[in-house]
Amino acid sequence: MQSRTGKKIAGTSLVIIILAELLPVAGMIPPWAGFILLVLSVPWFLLGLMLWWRAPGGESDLPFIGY
Amino acid sequence: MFDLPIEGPALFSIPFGDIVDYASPYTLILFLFAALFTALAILSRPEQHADIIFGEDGVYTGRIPGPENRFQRFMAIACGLAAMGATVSGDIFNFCIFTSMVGLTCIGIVASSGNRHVLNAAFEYGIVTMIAMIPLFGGAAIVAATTGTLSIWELAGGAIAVPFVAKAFLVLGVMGEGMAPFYVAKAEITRAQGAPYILMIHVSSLLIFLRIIEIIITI
Amino acid sequence: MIQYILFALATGLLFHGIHRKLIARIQGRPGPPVWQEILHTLKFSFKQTWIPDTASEVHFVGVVLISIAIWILALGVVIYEGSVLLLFAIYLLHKIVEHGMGLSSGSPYAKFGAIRSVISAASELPLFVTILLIYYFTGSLMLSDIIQWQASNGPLIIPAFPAAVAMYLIILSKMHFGPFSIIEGKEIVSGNRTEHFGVWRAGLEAGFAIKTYVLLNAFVLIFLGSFSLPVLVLIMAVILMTLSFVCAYCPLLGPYDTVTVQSLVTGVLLAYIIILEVVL
Amino acid sequence: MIGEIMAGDHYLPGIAIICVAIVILMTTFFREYDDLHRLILTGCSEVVALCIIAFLATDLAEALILPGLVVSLAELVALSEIYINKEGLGLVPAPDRTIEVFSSAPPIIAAILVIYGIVLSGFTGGAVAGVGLLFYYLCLDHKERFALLETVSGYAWVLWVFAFFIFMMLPAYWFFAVMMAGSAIFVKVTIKLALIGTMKPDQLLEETDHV
Repeated sequence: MQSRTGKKIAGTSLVIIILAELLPVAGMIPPWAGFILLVLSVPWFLLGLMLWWRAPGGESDLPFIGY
Repeated sequence: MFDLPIEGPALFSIPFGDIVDYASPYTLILFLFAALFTALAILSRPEQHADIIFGEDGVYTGRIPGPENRFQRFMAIACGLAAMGATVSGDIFNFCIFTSMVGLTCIGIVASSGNRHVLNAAFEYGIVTMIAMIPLFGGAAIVAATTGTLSIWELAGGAIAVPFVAKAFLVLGVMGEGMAPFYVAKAEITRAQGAPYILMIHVSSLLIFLRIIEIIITI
Repeated sequence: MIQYILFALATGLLFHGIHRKLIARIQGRPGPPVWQEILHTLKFSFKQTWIPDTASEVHFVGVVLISIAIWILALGVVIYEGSVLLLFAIYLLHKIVEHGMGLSSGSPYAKFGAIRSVISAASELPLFVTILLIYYFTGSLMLSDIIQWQASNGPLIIPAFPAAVAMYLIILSKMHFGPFSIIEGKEIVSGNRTEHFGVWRAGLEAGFAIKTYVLLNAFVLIFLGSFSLPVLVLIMAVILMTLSFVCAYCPLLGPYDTVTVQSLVTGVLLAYIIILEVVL
Repeated sequence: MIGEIMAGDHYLPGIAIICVAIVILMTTFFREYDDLHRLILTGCSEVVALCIIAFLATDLAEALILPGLVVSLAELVALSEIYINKEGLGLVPAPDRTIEVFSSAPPIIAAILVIYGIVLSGFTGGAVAGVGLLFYYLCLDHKERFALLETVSGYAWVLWVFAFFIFMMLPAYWFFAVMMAGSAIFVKVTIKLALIGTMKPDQLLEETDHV
């Protein structure tokens, strides 16, 4: 997975999070709908952010089989 | 008729005669979960099972052959559909039918597995499921016999008294379909390959259990 | 609203740190600093990350997202004082996350963890009886109604003490290093988390932190009533400390012993409900 | 405990008898260890479950038994399939249909049954006509076109469901819907019953080869 993908995911979901914060304040959607938006976007934001700043490199490998 | 302080108000309802299919926030979330995991079963490829052969140095990974994979996926999707039906059905008997369909498709998901332990466990689980149909359908039948209706909407709020026996039978039936303490065989059948499909077994039985709790508190 | 989520995340991680520190002190070790789990999560998110060759990719990543999402949803239920039934449904769905986490990677150890997670499904039984008992006393399952009931009738923990014990047991069975955490026993490496490393692990830690916060918060709301935020966090920390004591002193039970203990508790609670129904 | 009984007067005695049956069934399950026998016993447990529903003794009971029966039969078949797989059974018993009456009986009996079934129509008629076809197929070593029969049966089923939608959405056209449902269920039951007699051992062998 590319670091750039993480950046895109984090950016998009950040926009949704800001919308979810602002729209209920502006009275355009009810507060619970804003929260549902958060439920949907925050996990993507967290993972996207981490994938963006994680250390590069590393190839996929077999799982851990034993010592 | 459905504003009980249990799971929130009904969001919408579709009447079919006295049977009303409804969605509360609770059942809606259960439904969405069933849909989500069905989508996962459709989208994801099965994992390769890594194994060590005792006494050797190598690690072996196995893929599920194509036809078996397709069959498992089909059964997992069917299981997801049955679970979706069980979560939004407004009729106790329909719920029971969907529940037993869940039991059936759960056996189907692992039926093509060549593993002997898995097949043995699936057989045991199937027998428990079949016996559990007695309390399950029995509970629904007693509800119909004593109240004259099977509609959860009509029975909601304790307006019509549903006998305790019927509720106990329903819970017992659902527990037999794959909930503690009858699930010991089920733990064993999760050893079969094909993670997204095997997961459906667990998802569906949890969802029907959550739904039966809602039903017996509501009626 | 994002501030609630971030607060729950940070507090939950801090709670995990306190939990580890307390267990270490009770067992006579110095233990890590209390903010260790926060550092841990940050550290994991900077690490090299990939998906194992054998894993089922969508599923492998999906469970991480789902685990964070369901606990944020649960936090929403607590904030908006929604239905307890919904809260407990999310608790059960967490079991599916544990299960999927173990199965998706293809590693035998993770798979053992997943199978144990199916076995420990007995923790659902005390939950069921807890709901029944709460409903018996308050006549409602909405958190707002339960809080109101307590405002007029005193804390629910007094009449429904067995239910409180059962819910305590439920929280205990989800704590790390507890007697019921058979899914992460060290004899199967890290159980179902064996293959989720780096970013995935950080995501899971975040989800679990919110989980701990929500469960403790729900316990206080259901059985003690509503408090201002600092008092609430203080009470939650006290409950957490009692949990740490139990975790420090109790050894890890065998898989089938956990089932036995949890089933027994359910049986006792059922008997209590029947006595309530018949005698009172 | 059971308050107002909507079903007949004999409901409680019936339930009591069922309880005795359940106790006997459970005892057998505790005593029986042979897998094949337990499989057969589960079939009995289905009958018990359906009996409880049948005690409703209303139209509703009939409507409930049918899906219950379908699901339980499907489950029984699935379990048998698992049993065959886990015991590694591949052999199909040799055909033995040398019953004298099959070769000597006049085929006109089949025609009479089918015609009588058409006169009866509906579910019962379908059953009668199905027996007629079954008899015909058993008597003659016939080459059937399975795919065609199954297709017709499937479309008949769809028509039947469609007729029910007419009942719900457009009640004014009830007569049309009744005729449609009646003929569709007739065709469907006829074909279903006829198919029972046509599963030839050689075809069974072919199928098991794929497994």
